[in-house]
Amino acid sequence: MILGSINPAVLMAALMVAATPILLAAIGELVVEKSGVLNLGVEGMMIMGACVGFIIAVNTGSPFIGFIGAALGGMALSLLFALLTQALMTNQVASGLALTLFGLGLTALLGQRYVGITPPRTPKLDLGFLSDIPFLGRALFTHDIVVYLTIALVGAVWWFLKYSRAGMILRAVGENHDAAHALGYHVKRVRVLAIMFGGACAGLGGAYLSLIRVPQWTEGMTVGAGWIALALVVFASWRPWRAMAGAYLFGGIVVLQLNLQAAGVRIPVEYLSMSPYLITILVLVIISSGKGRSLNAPGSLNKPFHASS
Amino acid sequence: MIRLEKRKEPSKFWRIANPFLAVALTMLAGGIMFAMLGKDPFVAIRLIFFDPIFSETFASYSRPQLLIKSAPLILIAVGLAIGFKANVWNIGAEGQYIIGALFGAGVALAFFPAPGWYIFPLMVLAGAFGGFLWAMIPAILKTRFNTNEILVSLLLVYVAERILAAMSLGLMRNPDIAGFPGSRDLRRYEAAHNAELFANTGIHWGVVAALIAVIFAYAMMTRHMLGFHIQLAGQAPRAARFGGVSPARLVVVCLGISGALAGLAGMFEVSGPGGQVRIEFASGYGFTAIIVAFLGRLNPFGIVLAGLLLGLTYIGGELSQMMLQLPGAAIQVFQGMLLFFLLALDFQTNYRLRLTRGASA
Amino acid sequence: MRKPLLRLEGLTKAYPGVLANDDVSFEIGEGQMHALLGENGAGKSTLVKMIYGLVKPDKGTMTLRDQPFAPAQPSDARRNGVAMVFQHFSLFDAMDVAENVALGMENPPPLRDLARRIRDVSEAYGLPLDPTRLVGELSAGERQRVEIVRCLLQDPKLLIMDEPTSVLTPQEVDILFRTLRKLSSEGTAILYISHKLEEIRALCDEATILRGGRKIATCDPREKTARELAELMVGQVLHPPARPARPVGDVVLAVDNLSLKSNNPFGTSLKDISFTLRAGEVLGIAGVAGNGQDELLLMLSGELLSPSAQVQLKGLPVGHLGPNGRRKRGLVSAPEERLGHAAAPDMSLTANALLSASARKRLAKKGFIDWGASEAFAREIIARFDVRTPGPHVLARALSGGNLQKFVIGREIELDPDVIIVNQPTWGVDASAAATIRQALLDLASKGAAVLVISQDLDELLEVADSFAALNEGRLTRVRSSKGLTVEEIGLMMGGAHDMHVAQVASA
Amino acid sequence: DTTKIGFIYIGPVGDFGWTAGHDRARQELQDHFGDAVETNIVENVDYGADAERVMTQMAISGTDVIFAASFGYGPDVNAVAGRFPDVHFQHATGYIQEHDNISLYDARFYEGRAVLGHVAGKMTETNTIGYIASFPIPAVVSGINSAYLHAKAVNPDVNFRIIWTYSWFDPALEADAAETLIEQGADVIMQHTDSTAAIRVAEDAGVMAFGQASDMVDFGPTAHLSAIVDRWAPYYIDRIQAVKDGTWEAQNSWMGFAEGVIEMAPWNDRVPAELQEEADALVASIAAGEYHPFTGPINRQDGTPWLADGEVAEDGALATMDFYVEGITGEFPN
Ligand SMILES: Nc1ncnc2c1ncn2[C@@H]1O[C@H](COP(=O)(O)OP(=O)(O)OP(=O)(O)O)[C@@H](O)[C@H]1O
Ligand SMILES: Nc1ncnc2c1ncn2[C@@H]1O[C@H](COP(=O)(O)OP(=O)(O)OP(=O)(O)O)[C@@H](O)[C@H]1O
Ligand SMILES: [Mg+2]
Ligand SMILES: [Mg+2]
Repeated sequence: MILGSINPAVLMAALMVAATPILLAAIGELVVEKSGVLNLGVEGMMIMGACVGFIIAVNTGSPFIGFIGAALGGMALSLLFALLTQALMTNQVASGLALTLFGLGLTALLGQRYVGITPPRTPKLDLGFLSDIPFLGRALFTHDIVVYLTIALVGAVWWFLKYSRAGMILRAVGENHDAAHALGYHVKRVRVLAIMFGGACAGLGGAYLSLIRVPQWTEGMTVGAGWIALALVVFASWRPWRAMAGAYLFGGIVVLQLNLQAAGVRIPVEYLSMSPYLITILVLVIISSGKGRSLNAPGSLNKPFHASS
Repeated sequence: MIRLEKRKEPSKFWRIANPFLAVALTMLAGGIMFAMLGKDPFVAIRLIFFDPIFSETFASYSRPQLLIKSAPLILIAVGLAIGFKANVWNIGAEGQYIIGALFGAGVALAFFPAPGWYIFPLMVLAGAFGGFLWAMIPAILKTRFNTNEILVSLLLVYVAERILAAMSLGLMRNPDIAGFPGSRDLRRYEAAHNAELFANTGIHWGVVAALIAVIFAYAMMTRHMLGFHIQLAGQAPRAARFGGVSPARLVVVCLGISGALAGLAGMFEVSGPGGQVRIEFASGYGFTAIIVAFLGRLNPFGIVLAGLLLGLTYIGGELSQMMLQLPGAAIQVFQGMLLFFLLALDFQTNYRLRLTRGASA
Repeated sequence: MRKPLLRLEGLTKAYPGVLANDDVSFEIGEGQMHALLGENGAGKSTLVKMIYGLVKPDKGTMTLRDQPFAPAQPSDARRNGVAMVFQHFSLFDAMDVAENVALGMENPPPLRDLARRIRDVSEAYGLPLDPTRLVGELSAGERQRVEIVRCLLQDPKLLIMDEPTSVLTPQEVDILFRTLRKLSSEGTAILYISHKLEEIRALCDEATILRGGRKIATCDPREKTARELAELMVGQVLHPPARPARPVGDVVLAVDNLSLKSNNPFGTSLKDISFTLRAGEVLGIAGVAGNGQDELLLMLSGELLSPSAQVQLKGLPVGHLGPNGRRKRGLVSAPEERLGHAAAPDMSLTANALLSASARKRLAKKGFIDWGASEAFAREIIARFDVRTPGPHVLARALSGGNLQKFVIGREIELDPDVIIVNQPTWGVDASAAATIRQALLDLASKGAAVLVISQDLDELLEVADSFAALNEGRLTRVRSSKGLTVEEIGLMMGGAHDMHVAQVASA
Repeated sequence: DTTKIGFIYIGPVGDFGWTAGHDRARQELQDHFGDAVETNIVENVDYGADAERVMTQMAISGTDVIFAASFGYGPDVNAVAGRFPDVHFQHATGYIQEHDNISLYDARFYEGRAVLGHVAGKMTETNTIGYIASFPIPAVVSGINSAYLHAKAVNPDVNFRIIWTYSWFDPALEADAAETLIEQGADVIMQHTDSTAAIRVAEDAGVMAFGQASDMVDFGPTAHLSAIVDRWAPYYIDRIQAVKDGTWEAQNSWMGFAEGVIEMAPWNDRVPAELQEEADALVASIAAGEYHPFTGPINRQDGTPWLADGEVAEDGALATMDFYVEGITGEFPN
């Protein structure tokens, strides 16, 4: 039947692209949560990156500088969160939500004069013969550089957390901040740095939308990607490669349901369009119904830390 | 050097004074922003904070509107706050709000066009039940499979939104206006209409329900063992178990209460101010209510004030767009600032700023 | 006199409302074993935290090997050869032993080399450790070893130990002492904090005594009796609790062959626990922390459920009942952790009185709380047990440890139970408060209640218990009468199959 | 004297789609009348209580004409209009008219879609046309049908692949949808959603596309063949003039090429001159009323007859259309 018109290589290629913005944001949030902080403002930081990255890319003519600007933009917003939660000890959940509201408003204001402008083009990476390999070439080697850098970033974060001393300290701070403090580690400093990294990643994820995926600027253009990124972190039980698998799974379901629709498969569209969320919930249930500790949540996640000495 | 020092007991003074200080600081920072946008900051702030309540032109209309706008926020936030106190994080009130509305409207549409005094009460029950059911999904997954309730409740919002779209286009579509999405206008169906109880006061059943919920929540949290257990579970989960609280039951109770209240809010909205089931029916009340709950410090009466304050900035924001051509985004930024200041100043309740000599460890 | 290693001069540190250290000066010589004594809150931990760079003194100076010494942070101290084992473990459950060790070192070698060195050093000192295991899965004794090995790997010149023995069996203590003596002979000075005075007398050659943040005396502990040391600390004369003879009644609590999986992934599961408890009897259960004490208390209090017939209260099966169900039938308990388990830190004493008393004292009617009655009950506890606090409105966390413990135990005693189960009733509590609490438990027993005391403090158990058993890795030994029992014998019961025992034999 | 005019928008003026189209018209209106009018906007107004409140406050503050620019404001417009009989209400794409101070206006987008279908049918080489649709409402459904019928008329082998996004605006999803359609063989993309994402994807993939509501050529200079551009300005100016002249009356206007409310964006050079002429002729004949895009014989998807030979669809049927015509594969949503 018409299902034959769905090409798996293309599906793979499409899902890698669809997954990249949420994966970028998720890998940043993963590091933030590993340090023991829950920042629900991912959506706000993403839209900030999308907006700032776009503005800078348009004004400099360089998507590369745009991405740097996006990282800085996301980071700037995350610093606000850091100030509130780390210095002023505000509630992390509320501060994160406020960050999202604020980010959405601020970017709508900043980006007003950039609606309807085309950003400079980000070239696709020319991988030469690799992209000519049957199936794999189309599936894996036809993307822009950010897709590959994102995978590299996942690997780097994995290595950082598992093998580097700084990563070990970050995990220690997230696992038990009192003990880390007693050993002389600067809990807040580590957390602020992690929050900034998370902000930068979310910003990059947003910019991927506004500079490559879409590419244009319109207010509210992230439409919930930040929330999906948050879900991915738990989904991944705070493990980088699993976050990537989760992002690809989610991206895959989104792309697949579009393919099924386009192929005219007789499943009601309403149900197809809610399937990414339902399947994510289902996988969450399967993952978390395992043993308690396998969830791997950082021990001090979302707990305030105040050194009393 | 300045550092924070935890107070032995929270400061009562700052608890009261902070909101005022925060509003003042927001006026200052927002005023600067408005001035930068080329608008008169004094006029803008007057439009946002004073005109809806005091201006001759608008007040008589806006004051009741304030209740209409704030009632669902308060109703939802009261329920959420109960859960938050117990560390049960229902982030998906928006979804429960939608499903509550669908259940309520479903009852009405099933009876249409029959008259009957019992229809509206049935709708109320159905609305609460719908929200409750939708909240039971994360609750049961949490207690049975230890699945994170934040995520499940959140993801279910997207599912609910799609169910809402499907209902508006399909099952609940108004058969008299073929083709257009959206159900019958419940405001035109006497027996199902959540009308103003006293003309031009803004008071409809949703406002009454919010009031009752606030009082009930307050009584429960301060006078009843259940409220005591909820607070206990939030502050010291092990002590709660020692006190005989079953964590699983508490998850179900908290999600159930917040879901039912969110469902009620949806039902009162769809049968009153909202008027009909339609694709765009949900407009973020469930998310805004989270902020209202925290601004109200999870205290029912605090939530009333927070809900009214936020409602005021919405209505005032519209006025300032209309009268001063302020961009809608500027209002959003302004609201964001207000939240930040309220949260940031809150540290004074629990901490004391202290100047110390030299650096500290 | 030995060559001085560290000299403290006029160290002062104030916290809001407390002068934690007030003009403290003394000296530690190279290779010296120096004890720091004082009751709870005397300022011992604060003092050593200043040496370790965690807390900055308000006033005063330190000199290390004739050089001014002012560590801004622990890494400065570590670089200068100061190492510390903390009173509350500074370990990370979800990380493995090697990582935990690396986190406490200045320039750790790559993890693989470190793992080998951990094996080598830990075996050389008779403290065997597997570097790949998750710390959360270790027993308390093993966790202590991680802390010690972490210090040893840094070749410390000064090793600070803040109450290291409270979680060790006597045999483990022996091994620790041997390690410390060896270190001392190699020239490492040791600053040793403990409430166990006999230990101090066996180990240390000099002792500094603090009271209320001030130095009271420096003496040679071997020349004083434990009683004299204690009275120096407390500043008053102490009386051991009276223990009148009393008749023993019927069996009120019976546990039958109970096995229970811990609800905590890092906890200990109970295996085949059986015992009976009679009215008027005080049963002492000894054991090193982490051998199932918490689970035993949870299982008896009703926080963990079991097949109903396996726990019988006054002949009725209660295994399926939760805490309030058991309270109504006369069984009450006081868990070890005061703040957070027995009491909610951020709630008032009134609310904390309500916490466990609502069922037995009828403080709630149809679920509605009678706050007046609750407050009256809290006042009653405060008055009867001499809890030092401005009033029942005060938050639990604002009370000192000893006072909160008096409040918590007092609350349960006031419920007039038939059976009371307490875990570590005087842990971290100073001598006079401890005496009050023990006396109250004995008084309750003489009124006919059955009392079960779980404790790591053997002196305490010998003081109060009529009969005796020990917990080891979730198994309970046979119950035997405490008459004629010696500390050595108890130690062997506690040690059981503990591998420390094996290690001791191996290294001997 | 100054006429005070209020606009309420469902989206932000920066959406580059529906709301932007109305705001463009507002600016033209302002430019046309200069100081003689004062225009105010409130954006992002949800249906229901919010809309009712905003319109009421506009009315209270002395607004003479209110433009409510989304069909969902229907009940709210009628409620407010009843209370303020002196205020003139202009409701876009609405269908409820209970007071004589309400005018309804809408555009015959299906006329434009007919032209797009014609061009697409001729231009496609793969005979596959991708269609990104928002919600299955009559305006969207009639657009799909119209485009299909006219593509089919010139190219019997053509087939349509349709993706429903269930949102008006989700750039990333629209981009994914476009990509999917292209991968499934579509070489022409049409959209009835508001973002420009699909055009850009088409440009990158080297296929053709049509813009939506605005001329979107900047987003895909090669791909963009044309677009149906919404031009409400002539109507708005007309209506305000009527208010000023005192001749305003309640109407129900459904306007198309004839009234200039929709128009085609300039043709891309890659559309052959011949085809451009054909298309322009089609526009002209529709504008002149000589040709109606829904002229029988037309069957429903299931093969049952809908319009007999030569029969022309009635406006009522078009305004409530909820089925695919024969030949479209895929299931109709619901
Ligand atoms: N961070 C702090 N903030 C305020 N007060 C503190 C702090 N740390 C310690 N204190 C107070 O300083 C005093 C000394 O405390 P310290 O911990 O040094 O006592 P300690 O002798 O180690 O007692 P223990 O035997 O219970 O371990 C106590 O009154 C304590 O309450
Ligand atoms: N973090 C803190 N902030 C403010 N005050 C504190 C803090 N910790 C302790 N205190 C105060 O310091 C005093 C001493 O506390 P601590 O727990 O050290 O008592 P203590 O001297 O050890 O008493 P006890 O012998 O009964 O255990 C208490 O009155 C307590 O209110
Ligand atoms: Mg103490
Ligand atoms: Mg201490």
